[in-house]
This record gives sequence, structure tokens and C-alpha cells, in this order.
Amino acid sequence: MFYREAGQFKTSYASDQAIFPILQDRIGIAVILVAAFSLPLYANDFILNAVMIPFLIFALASIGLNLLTGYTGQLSLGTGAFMGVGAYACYKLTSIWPDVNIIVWVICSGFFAAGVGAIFGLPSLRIKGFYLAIATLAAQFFLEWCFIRIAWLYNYNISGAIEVPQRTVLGVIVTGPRATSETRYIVVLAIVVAMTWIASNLMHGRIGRTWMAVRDMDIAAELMGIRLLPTKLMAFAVSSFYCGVAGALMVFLWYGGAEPAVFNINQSFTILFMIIIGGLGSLLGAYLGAALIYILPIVLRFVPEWLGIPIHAATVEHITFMIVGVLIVFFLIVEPAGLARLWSIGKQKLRVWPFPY
Amino acid sequence: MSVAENIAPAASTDTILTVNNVEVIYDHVILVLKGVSLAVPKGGIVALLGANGAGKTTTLKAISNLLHAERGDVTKGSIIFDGAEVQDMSPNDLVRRGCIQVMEGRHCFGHLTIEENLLTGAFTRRDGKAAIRRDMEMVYDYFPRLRERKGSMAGYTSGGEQQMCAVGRAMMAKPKMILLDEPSMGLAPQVVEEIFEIVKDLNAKEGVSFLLAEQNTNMALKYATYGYILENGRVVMDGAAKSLAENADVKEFYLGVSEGRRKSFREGKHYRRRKRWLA
Amino acid sequence: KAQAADDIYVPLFTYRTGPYANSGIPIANGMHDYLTMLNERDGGIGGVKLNVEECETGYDTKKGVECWESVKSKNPTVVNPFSTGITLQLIPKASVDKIPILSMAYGLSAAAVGKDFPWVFNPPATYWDGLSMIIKYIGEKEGGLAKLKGKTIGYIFLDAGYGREPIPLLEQLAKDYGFNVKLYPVAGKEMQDQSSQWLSVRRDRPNWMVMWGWGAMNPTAVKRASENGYPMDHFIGVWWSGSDDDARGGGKAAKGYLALNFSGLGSNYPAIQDIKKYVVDKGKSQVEKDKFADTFYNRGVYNTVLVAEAIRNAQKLTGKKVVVGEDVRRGLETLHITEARWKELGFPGFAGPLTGISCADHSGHQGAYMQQWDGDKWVKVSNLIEPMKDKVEPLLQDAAKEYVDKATGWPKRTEACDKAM
Amino acid sequence: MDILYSIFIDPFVQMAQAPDLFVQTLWDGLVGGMLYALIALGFVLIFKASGVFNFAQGIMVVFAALTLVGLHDAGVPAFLALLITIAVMFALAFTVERVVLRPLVNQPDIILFMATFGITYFLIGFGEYVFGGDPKVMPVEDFGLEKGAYNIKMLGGLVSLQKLDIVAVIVASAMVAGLGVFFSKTRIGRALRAVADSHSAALSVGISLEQIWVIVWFAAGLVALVTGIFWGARSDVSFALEVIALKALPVLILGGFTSIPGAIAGGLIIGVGEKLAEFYWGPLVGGGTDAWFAYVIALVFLLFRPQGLFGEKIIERI
Amino acid sequence: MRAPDTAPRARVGDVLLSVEDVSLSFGGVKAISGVSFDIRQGEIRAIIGPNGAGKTSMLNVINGFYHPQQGRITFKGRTRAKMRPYEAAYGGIARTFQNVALFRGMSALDNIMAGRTLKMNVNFFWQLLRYGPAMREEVEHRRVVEEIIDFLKIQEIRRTPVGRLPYGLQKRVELGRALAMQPELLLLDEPMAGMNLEEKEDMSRFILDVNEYYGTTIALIEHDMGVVMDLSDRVVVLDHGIKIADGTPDEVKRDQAVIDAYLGVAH
Ligand SMILES: Nc1ncnc2c1ncn2[C@@H]1O[C@H](COP(=O)(O)OP(=O)(O)OP(=O)(O)O)[C@@H](O)[C@H]1O
Ligand SMILES: Nc1ncnc2c1ncn2[C@@H]1O[C@H](COP(=O)(O)OP(=O)(O)OP(=O)(O)O)[C@@H](O)[C@H]1O
Ligand SMILES: [Mg+2]
Ligand SMILES: [Mg+2]
Repeated sequence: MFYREAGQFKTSYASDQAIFPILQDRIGIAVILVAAFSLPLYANDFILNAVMIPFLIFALASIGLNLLTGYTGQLSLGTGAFMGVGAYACYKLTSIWPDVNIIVWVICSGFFAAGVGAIFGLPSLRIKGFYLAIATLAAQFFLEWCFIRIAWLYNYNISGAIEVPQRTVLGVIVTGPRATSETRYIVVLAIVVAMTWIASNLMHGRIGRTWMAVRDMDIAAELMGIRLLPTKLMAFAVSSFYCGVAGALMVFLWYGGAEPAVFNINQSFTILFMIIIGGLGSLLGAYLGAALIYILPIVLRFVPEWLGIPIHAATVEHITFMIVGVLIVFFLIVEPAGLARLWSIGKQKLRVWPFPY
Repeated sequence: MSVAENIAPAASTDTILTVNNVEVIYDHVILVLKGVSLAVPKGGIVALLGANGAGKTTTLKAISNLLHAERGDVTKGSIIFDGAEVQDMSPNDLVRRGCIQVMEGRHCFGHLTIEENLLTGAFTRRDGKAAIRRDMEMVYDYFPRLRERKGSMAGYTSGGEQQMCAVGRAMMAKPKMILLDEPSMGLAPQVVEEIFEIVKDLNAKEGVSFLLAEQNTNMALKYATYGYILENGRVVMDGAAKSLAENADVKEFYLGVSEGRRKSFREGKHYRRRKRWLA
Repeated sequence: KAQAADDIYVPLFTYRTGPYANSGIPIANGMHDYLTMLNERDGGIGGVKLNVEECETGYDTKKGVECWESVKSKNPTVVNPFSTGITLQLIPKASVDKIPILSMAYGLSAAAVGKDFPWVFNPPATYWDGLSMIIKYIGEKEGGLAKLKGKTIGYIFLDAGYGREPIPLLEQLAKDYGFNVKLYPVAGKEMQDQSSQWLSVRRDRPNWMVMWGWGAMNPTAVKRASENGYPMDHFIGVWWSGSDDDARGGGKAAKGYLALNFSGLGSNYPAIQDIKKYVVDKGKSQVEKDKFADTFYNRGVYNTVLVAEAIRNAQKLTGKKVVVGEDVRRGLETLHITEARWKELGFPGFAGPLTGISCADHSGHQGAYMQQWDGDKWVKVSNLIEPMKDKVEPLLQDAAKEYVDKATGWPKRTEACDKAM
Repeated sequence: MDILYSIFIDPFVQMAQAPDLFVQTLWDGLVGGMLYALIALGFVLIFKASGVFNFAQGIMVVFAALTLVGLHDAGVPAFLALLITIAVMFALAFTVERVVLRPLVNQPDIILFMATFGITYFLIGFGEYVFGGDPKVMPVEDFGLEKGAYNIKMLGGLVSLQKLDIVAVIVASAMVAGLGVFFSKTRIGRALRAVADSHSAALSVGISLEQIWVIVWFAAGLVALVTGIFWGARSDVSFALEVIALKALPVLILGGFTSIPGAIAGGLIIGVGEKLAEFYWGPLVGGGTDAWFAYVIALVFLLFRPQGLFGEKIIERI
Repeated sequence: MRAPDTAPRARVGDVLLSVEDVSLSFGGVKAISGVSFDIRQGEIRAIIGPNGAGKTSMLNVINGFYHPQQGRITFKGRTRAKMRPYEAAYGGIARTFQNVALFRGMSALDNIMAGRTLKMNVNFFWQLLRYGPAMREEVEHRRVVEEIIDFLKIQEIRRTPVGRLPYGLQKRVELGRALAMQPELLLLDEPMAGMNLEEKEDMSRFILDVNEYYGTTIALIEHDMGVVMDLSDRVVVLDHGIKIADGTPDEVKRDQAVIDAYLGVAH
């Protein structure tokens, strides 16, 4: 009843092609944005530092992987490493040119990741599906090895880890231990929102269509004049760009430092799972997936405490693992196409409400 | 002939399949079948006709219980095959009980050779290698083209060859009833005749019942004994094949015969014709 | 559950899950049980109950940071991250959130320099101290450090920051004493296999092998070494490679394997007996009976003895009963456990005195002893070996300076220095 | 020049100078390879039969081994423990089929892959809850396996063959051969391949997915148990063992996901290849190449054969 | 694309594409052996033959998906032994597929828009912003696509993911996608399989319109003889990879070889 496009006629193709053609959606997005940007006013440090910042960063990385795997159909298990490339690039850039605005470097580090991603994307012309996973796995392990071995990357620090230096933007400290969680949150949020918007632009235009075409039926796409190699390489590059920026954000605005183990294969898997459970080929799915896989366990861990049940931390962890496992299977059974799909079916139902269909 | 009123056809001992006022929803929101009822007598050939998207495939899948795999659900009604409620059975129980479906769109096992494809058709059989071998020879005799290509991977064979393979595979199961979904699609005219001849043959010699979803109305009505016409998920007309073939609307819309002669395809005009029964 | 304002909050970062749980569980049990014993026996410290709460990290940096965020608002006294990776993340946060970090013999070695890292403590010794002790021990066995000339020492290590940290000192010492070094990195994923590395050991025939391993790497290395016929009494692990489980898997064949240790062996100490009496026997512990007072269990106990002492010091220094992070930082800085004090605490001879800690030195550079696996259990086979402070100190100072230089805006020490107690 | 020498000449000189070490390297590579093949086999079984890439194989190895050792530690006699473990693996297969696979019939591969991740999570939590996270020692002697080694004098040196390794190689080969025959020569084998091609078509010809899945998951469970015993003997039985599953990936991909002989060939190539590389060329880059070398070998092979050595041809046709 | 009006039918002109002595085999299977024929500008050329005769393979050769072992293809005056698929597409060859090859995850509209990819060229950075030139281009092509949608009468299903459409509509969307490329040569592989009569009539009308009003040359594979005989100007008949007849529908219909190999009873 309340969620209908009825009465909202489109008078031009431009408005019909708007990303949120329905008024209610636009209002919803606006509300969410306002809420997100005003969150620091009422949220505590834990929510910002341990929940929201990581969530946004994971969402960004998931968007990156989704561009490649969800939209272009190229399975990648190298996300962790590509994030690492971004993080190390940002670290090197800011240590070589400390005076340049750190946000510029965060974005620039994406280009390094994009380059590396494109190189490891080369085999995608010949290798497909799960087999392609090997190329990205090679990237994962080789790059991880580089992060450990090439001391230049971490400025020869004895600990082998990178420590984020303090940097200010317009006089406000944004990185380093003294940056407040509010500042860091706002910076991350702004970057993630902007990049989501850009991803959505790309996906709604020619590039998005060629990627999806390659995903759905690469032979037909080729016969329609879409050249596979450049298309796939571009997908690898753009995707890695996103992952690279996410990696840089992760280290600079969340962890504040990192050892190579942070970018290990588990990271890659985690993000892959986020996009699958969230919905392949959906930007909203990237957010929902990140929320389910990252935030849910945190919430579950607090449940016994809220309920006042005295049980061991380790037991909570075990039970959390079991519950998360069960929930993953549950959600897949309810809607294999992911949470985003569940959401759109929900909207569909709203549209026909109060009738069942 | 009567306009169907969605009343369940009386189940009797000589019907092998009864579909009772079935409603199907895909994805929890898309309502596709809005109460379809039909019956197939033992040893009968029943045609299910209708335009694209009318719900023929959905009906067949509901019968063979394959809807589940497509996120479809039967939300109302019942389907009874050979005296047992289909909803309680798994697809393979159904095959074991003798009801097999040839799916629309050539679902061969791409990585298996043609011969292996045929052998999987005999998966549920327990009557020994020799009998299976014999039936395979019979399939090869029906479709000599398959014999020529028996060693190649099905995924690489031509569209028509795959179609033959799918039909042949179903025959290998020695079923009591075959649900055929567009068997003639993509086949050369001669082979289409061949397929219908096979249908007639199996029906006459082995007493196999058929439910045919077919676009080739001409053929279907020629070989079937009874027909149902589906539109938008409802049965809009049913009757003996002969009488359906005589019907003026059927003639015009499904047989392409008007004013006593076949129209040329060049004569088609762009306007939405109205079907009288939809008025 | 609301935080009662009248108890002392001691969060424990533990990992009873994940791939490194085999090392994490005994430590967690030791820490938990000792503090619980204090509650049960003495009613806490200075009459104030300890609120002991575990936060499970799974040895995962992400969860470690999350644990930090979740405990920091509850007035924690001290955080024991129990993972080098997590420690590195937390060091910059410590001074901002005013929570001291006690990384007992792990973490960032340079943090021993108190003037640069007022909030971080790594007693009783750093990795560099540990390495120098091992080299000293080898020298002793060879008949003097001078005899090391021309010898080859193999170094097998977890290929991560933790394992790589000692390399600069190892190379330095190789230069000083004229021995050769062979490096055998083991990637985390290869921990269970290691056959390539031990094959190379067979080829290179190093006179001694030194190991910086963790988790499942240790038992596997011990097995591979014995299979390859490497003389086990020439194979020495750092203190994190010397748990009972590490050697147990190798069984009899592991006999002779050596490892550093700085905490006592066995349950033959009054305080450990108290733990048994007040905690284990009352079913308040998660420890399995046969693993009670294992090497790493005792290591966990050692860790919390330091915590308890720091809290006591803090109470004395501030006169408050309920102390928080800022107070305990001072308590840690004035940590001073002599032999007599160990005895008073119910741990006679449990560990060497911990007396070197000061505002300038947050580690103390205490000695450790060598333990050897006799096929069933560990036995102490040496006296305390003092580290080569002269070799380690300059490296520490450099490393600290470098760290501070690179971290622009690193705060200067503002905390006042208390007199040692 | 030096660098060229140390890349192209020196390693071979070393091989010639110390042939015993070369043989030893090959043997170690062989053993490693067979053990990788064993893990890969678990994956292949399930992939072949359902197109599912079973992420949970690694944790199944741990779970099987832990159940075995856990029972044994609890005082159950060795062979009874083995039987009970087998029963547990069957129960697991049965449950997985009922609860996870059946409702997900006909879903894309990636979804099923994800579901196996859910299983992994559950098994980790459940396993740690039941068995605890501390490592356990695999009591190989109680299963009639001997420890120790045969030291063979040859080529002017000593080559030592661990008795356990020899048994592992024999058992792994036997297992692989047996399963290979079972799956390629029988009616069930054909049905498996059909299921992997298309769930819905398989359903329509009356292949019982339920039955097939229980069979393969059970088979994979058995393979996991054997894998767990041998890897557990090489290291300890603990949750860290889970990561070895990662080593199976390149093997699997190199061999072709669907091929049992492929798993062996892939295992051997990678096992031997990475040992040789690390042993002779590793020192050039500071060692530790085995972290990634396997993947690079697999990648190189794939560039020439995109479906792996023995994989089924990827059908491209319109 | 203009709405169909009463413009006179573009008449058959010069040879647009000629295939000479093409042979193609897969391992032991000879799919095509020494086939030659040509297609003239503006005509509707049917290719028929029994199942497995090599018709689809022939189309695949023409647009470069298969590379023949032998033979030459001349398209618009340029001769070559093989083409790359995207070269063919750039040259103006579009096609539909026997087993519908739509982009299943996309809506009908996006599928057809994807057919315009070749004609779009606004650079990446405008695409990022989806503003200015990028948006203008998008709208401009959308207009063309909407015309196609109107033409094919698939307005209602614009936003439906094509995977959910019934088979017949999928075929229509596929035709739309091919038309969006504004090809000179349109290859149709069994466009009417699985359609009922009414839909075949519609489809025939579309094909004729495309041919008549846009002058698009069409190569058509179809098993419905009624359609083939009514629509096509000339017919090639293949059997077992060999050309057995070539001529006007009437000639072909009477050819004994064709009757034996393909038609069975005379139609
Ligand atoms: N998996 C699905 N999800 C959603 N809708 C579906 C699905 N499958 C079919 N439909 C819808 O159900 C309706 C009936 O489809 P069905 O395939 O049964 O038609 P049909 O009569 O077999 O048509 P055709 O002659 O084209 O094969 C169509 O409108 C189609 O869009
Ligand atoms: N990629 C391939 N690999 C192997 N064989 C192939 C391949 N493509 C086609 N063939 C074989 O070539 C022959 C011709 O196939 P094609 O698809 O061209 O037939 P068709 O004339 O289109 O038949 P239909 O009318 O049944 O579609 C068939 O026997 C087929 O099996
Ligand atoms: Mg249909
Ligand atoms: Mg064809």
C-alpha cells in the first residue's frame, strides 16, 4: 500500500534511468545517509571502532569483489592480497611524501592494487570458474610472501609490521592513535559512500552491462563485439582498486598498523562469503553480507552477557561459530540468491500488499 | 466441448494421472498456475496446448515434482499419479513408479557421451544389462543419428541431436507414463513425424500414457486423443482432440487455417487479435 | 551485567579457539586460575575482588582489536594481548586510552625502552635477550663463545614478524663470534609439513638448530627433527616452543630437545597447590586434570603473578583500593619481585627474581634457564642464563628510536616516574 | 652471471654431487604429493558427484581425526574407536544431505560452496566445543602402524624412508585406485557424473540425489578420516590441521576437479615440484617458496590446459 | 529505427557475403565439408537441413566463433580465412542463438542495451560520474532501444529478468538484442523453435519488417518448412556437412535429394 510506484510517471528516459526511480527509495536512502553521518553524535567508541568502521571497510571490499565476482563472474580468492597491496602502497607513499594529504594517498593506493590486480587477471582469458581461483590464489600467496620478504615495503621495521603514522587533514588528525574514532568514522563513511555511488554509476551504464554480459554468457558477449580480455582486465583492475582502497582504509583508519598475516587467505574467504551471502551482483548485497558475516558474530558474543548467562568466553565463541554456520545455511536455503534478493522480494510483497501476490 | 470450470475431473480407476485445481507460485510471489485441472487416462495421449508462458512447462514440472528445484511451490490442489499423491514422493520415487519427464530445452548431461546419457536413463531399472542393451538398440533404431554420434560428448552435439538424446533417454526408463515437454522443438520435419510415430508406437504396443506439451498443435492434435488448452495459467478449453481440431478458434489461432486454407506467413499483420473465449 | 564499581577489572585476552589454541588454552587456564585463586583464598587483592573476564581473540588481530574496544570503557587494569600481532596493533592505542599493556616476553622488543613506550611492558626478557641466552648456552656447550667460530647455526622460524625479529641480532652475533647462519622460514600454512625445511637441514648439517616456532609448528618441527635424525640435544627452542604438547607429540624420539623457560616446572609450589585446592578441585577451572601445572599453564600463572603484583603496587602507590589502568601502569613500572618475594607469594624458586624493571627499562632483561625433554616431561638442565645485555641494549635503543621517528606525532613521555618499591 | 649460474647450473651440480639427497628429496616429494592427493581426493569425490566445491573437507579431516583420538583417549579400544568414527562420519554425511544439500538442490555451484562454508563454521564450533582446542597425539602404534624409519644406504649416502610414510603412500594409492574404479566403472559412477552436470536433469531421470549425496559425502568422510590419521601422525591432531586443505587446492586444480587420477598426478607433480624448488632454488630467494610455488606450478599448467591435466573438457558451444 | 511505414522493399543487390569451399571438423567429426554459397545484400537466405547437418556450425564459421580448417569467407569485399568474433561484430554481423543465449541475470532492457555496446564510446571517467556525455549517450541509445522494444511489442517485460521469461519471449528479446546492433547481416538460428503458430506469425512479421524496412540481410535457419518457404528468397540445403541443394524455395522443395534427406513426405 505504502510502497508503490503508482502515480510516479517518468517523463524522460533520464529520470527513468535514475538509480532509484521510486520516490520511497530515495527518501529511504536519504534517511539512511543522514543517520549514518550523524551516528557519531550518539554512538560510543565501541560502536564506531569495532562495529561501524570495520563494517564499512568490509562493505567496500565486498563491493570491490562483487564487481569482479558478482558482476563479471570471475571468481577471485586474492582479495586479501589486493587489499594488502593497497595498504602497503599507501604506507610507502605516505612515508615517501609525508606532506601530501593522506586521503589522496589512500585513493592513489587503489591504483597500485588495480595494476597488480590486472596482472593477475591476465590468465582469466584462458582460465575460468573455479580454475581461475588458482590464478588469484597464486596472487594471494605470492603477494603475502612479498609482504613478509620485501623489507622495503615495511620500511625495514624490525617488527615486520607497518605502523600508521599520524597525519592530519585540514588540521584534523585523521590517522594514527590520536585520531578520534568520530573523525575516522566520518572519513571512512565519506569515502565508502562516494565509492559506492561511483560503483553504482558504473554498473548502471555501459561498463556494467558489458561486465554482466561477460558473466552471463561470455561467448554471446564476444559475438556481440565485446572484447573479452580488455573487459575482464578492466573488471580486475576496478575491483582491485576498490579492494586496495579498502585495504588502505583498513590499516590506516581502523587497525592503525598491520602485519602481513592480516591480508591472509582467510580475509579473502571472508569477503567472498560476504558477497555470496549478501547477493552476488548487488551493491546492497555487499552491505548486507558484510553486516551478516562481520556484525552478527559480534552481536552474538554479547547475547549471553545481556541475558546474564554465566558461560565461558570460549564456549560463547564455540556457540557463536555454530550459530553463524547454521544461519548461513538457513539464509541460503531461504534465499540462495542472497540477502539482497530477500530484500527485493520483500519489496515486491510490499508492493502487492495486502494481497498475497 | 466445454469451457473448463476448474472442477476436478473425477478420478477414476482408468486415469493414470489426475491434476486437481493446482496453483503454483514461483519465488513466493509470482503466481503462474491459477488452478489447473486435467486428467490423463491409462494408455491415453493427452496434449497440453497453449501459448508461450501459458504454464505448460510449469504444469509438467509440478507433476513430476521438479518445481522444488526451481523455487516453485504447489500451493493448492493435488496431483495424483497412479493412485498416489505426488507431493509426498521424491522425483526419483516417481520415476521408479513409472512417470518420467523429458524436460524442455534439451537437458542432456553435457559431459557424458550420448551412450552414457542413454544409460543414465535406465538408472532406476533393475531388469539386467541385456534388457537395457536391447532397449538401447531400439532407441538407436528410432534415431539412427544418435548411433552415429554415440561416442561424442552430448554437450558438443547439435541441438536436434540433443533433443533426440533427451527423448531416447526417457524411453530407456521403460516408464508407464512420459511427460513430454515440446518434443518437436528444433527437430527436422521428418524427425518430428518420427517422434510422434514413436509416441504412437509406444502407446499402442507398450501402453505408455503420454502428456504432451506441444507448440506444434497440428501434430499434437493429430496424435493425441484428448487436448487441453492453457492460457495464462488456466485451462480455457478442453475436449477430444478431434473436436478441438474442428473448433474455429483453434483452427485460426493454433492451426493457422482460416477460411479453409493455410495462410502464408507473409500475410501476418500487426494487430493484437482477440480470442473469443477471453472476452 | 553492570560493572560493579567496587571490584578490580582484569580482562584476559585469551584464545581457546582457532589454529593456535593448543598454546592458548594452557596459558588461559593458568592466568584464569591464579586470579580466581586469589579471589577464593584472599578475597581478591587488598580486600578487593578481582573481576576476571576473558575475551576470546582466536589469535586473530581483528578480534583482538574488538576485544580492546569492548573492554576499554570498563576501567581495565591491564591488558595481556597474548599475540604479537595484536600487541602491535594495541601499542599505539595504549597511551591514548590509558591502559597499560603487559606483553610478557613477546610483542615488540623495542617496547622495553620505557621512555618511549611508557604504557607497554615486556618482562622478564625480550626475544633478543632470549636469542642471546641461547647463543650463550651453545657457546658454553661448545666450550666457550670463541669456539663458535666456523660453526653453523640453523634458525628455523615462523615466517612472520615474530620469527623474523631475532634475525638482526642473530646476524650481528654471527659476525661477532664468527659462526654461520642458515635460515629456514616456515610459512604459517606449511606448519604441519616442514619436510622441505628439514631436508635442507639435512643438507646443510648445521651444528645447532634454534627454533622460533608457535602453535602447531612446534610439535611438527620436533617430529621432523627426530625423523631426520637431527641430534635433539642440539635443537633449542625459544620459550614459546617449549610447552609440554610441543614435545609430547614427538614422544620418546623427542628426548633431548631443549627449550628456554623462565617459569617453574610442575606443581610443587604452595601457591600452585592452592590453585588446585581452591580452584581446580572445586571445579572452577577449565583445565584438564593431566594438563594442570603444565609448562604453559605455569607460564600463564607467572603472567598473572606479575599482574597481581602490579595491582598491589598500584594500591600502595595510590592508596586506592580499586585501581584502574593508570594506577596499574605505575604498579608495573615499580614491579620488583625478589627471590624472597617469590617465596612469600608461595612460589619459592618458581622463577628468577624480577628486579630490573624501571621507568627506563620495561623488560628487566632477566635470565631464563634451559629445560630439556626427557621423553615424558621437561626437566631443568641449567641455571639462569643471563642475556648479553651489551649486545641487546643498543639494538633496542635503535629500534625504539626508529619506531618513534617513523611514527610521526608519537607522544613524549609525560608520566612521572615512581620510586621503586 | 653469478645469478644465472646459481639458477641454471648450480642446482644441477648439487643434484649430481649428492645424489642421495636428490633421491631423498624425490621421496619426500612423493610422500608429500600422495598426502596432498589424499586431501584432494576428498574434494574430487564431492565435486565429481555434485559439482560442489566442498570447503568443509579440511575441517572434516580434523573432525574425523579428533573423533578418533578423542574416543581413544577416552579409553575406547583402537579398532572400536575406528568403527565408531566411521559411524560418526556416516551420520555427518547423512545430516549434511538432509539439512543442507536437499533444500539446495539445483542451486548454482557457488551457493553450494557457500553452504559448505556454513558447515565448516558449524563443525569448527561443534568440534571445539566437544573436543576442546588442545592438540592430541595420534596413537599410531595402537592402530598397528609402526614408527621409525628404514635407512637405506645408497649412492654414497643414506636415504631414510619413514615407515609411516610408506604406509601412507600405499594406503593412499590403494584408496585412490579403489575409488577410481568404483566411480568410473559402475552405474553409480555414471550417475554421479550426471548429477554434477545438471541436478534437475538428473532428478528427471530418476537419479536419487539424496542417496548419491549420502554416498559421496560418506566416502569423502572416510577419505577425511584416513587423511586425518596420516597427517595427524605427521603433526598433531588439532584444529590447525584444517589449513592443509589449502594445499589441496592447487593439486585439485592442476589435476582437474573431476578426475581421481588427476588428483594423484597433480599431487605428485606438486609434491615433487615444490620440494625440488624449495630445496635447490629456494635459498636463492631466502627460502619459504613452498608457500606459493604450488600455485604457480598449477597456474603454468593451466595456461596450457585450462581444464587441468585430466579435467573434463570445458564445453563451449552455442 | 523508424517505425515501419510503407516504404518499398529494399531489393536484392550484390553479394554481401560469400563462403567458398569451407570445411570444418572436430576431431573425427566432419561438421562441414567443402561448402560454398553466397548471400546477397537485402535477401532472406534460408539454411536448412537435417539435425546435425552443420547449419549452426556454418553460422559459427561466418561470425568467427569457429575457425574452419579450410576455405575462405568474403564479407563486404574483404576475404579472409577466419574472423575474430568481435571483428565480425564490428563489421556488422549480428546473430541469435539456437539455445537462447541471453544474459540471464539482466533485464530485457539491459540485454538490448548491451547490444548497443559497440556504438557507445563515452570514456571511462564520464561513466564513473554517469553525468554529462555519459548520461546523454545513455539516453540517446535508450531511445533507439525503446523503439526496438516497441517494434517487438515487449514493453511490459522491459524490467523482467530474462531468465524468468517464457521461451518464446526470450527469443524475441534475443532478436531485439541482435537488432540493437543495427547489423547489415543478421544470422537467425531457429528463431521460431518452440513457438506456437500465432507467435510464429508475429516473428515472421518482425523478420520481414526488419528485412524490408531496414534492408537488413538475413540468414535464417529454421525447421518449419512453412516459414522457410514463405519467407526466404533462396535456400541452401545441407546434409551431413555437404551442400545438397541451393535455389529458390520452390526448386528446393521439389529436389529429390532434399526430400529424401530432409523433408520426408513432400510438403
Ligand atoms: N523459475 C521461474 N521463476 C519465476 N517465474 C517463472 C519461472 N519459470 C517460469 N516462470 C514464469 O511462469 C510462466 C509460465 O512459464 P512456463 O515455462 O510454464 O510456460 P510454457 O507454457 O511452458 O511456455 P513455453 O511455451 O514458452 O515453454 C511464465 O510467465 C514465466 O515467466
Ligand atoms: N564444438 C564441437 N565439437 C565437436 N563436434 C561438434 C562441435 N560443434 C558441432 N559439432 C558437431 O557437428 C555437427 C553439426 O552440428 P551443428 O550444430 O552445426 O548442426 P545443425 O545443423 O545446427 O543441427 P540442428 O538442426 O540439430 O541444430 C554435429 O554432429 C555436431 O555434433
Ligand atoms: Mg515450456
Ligand atoms: Mg543447430
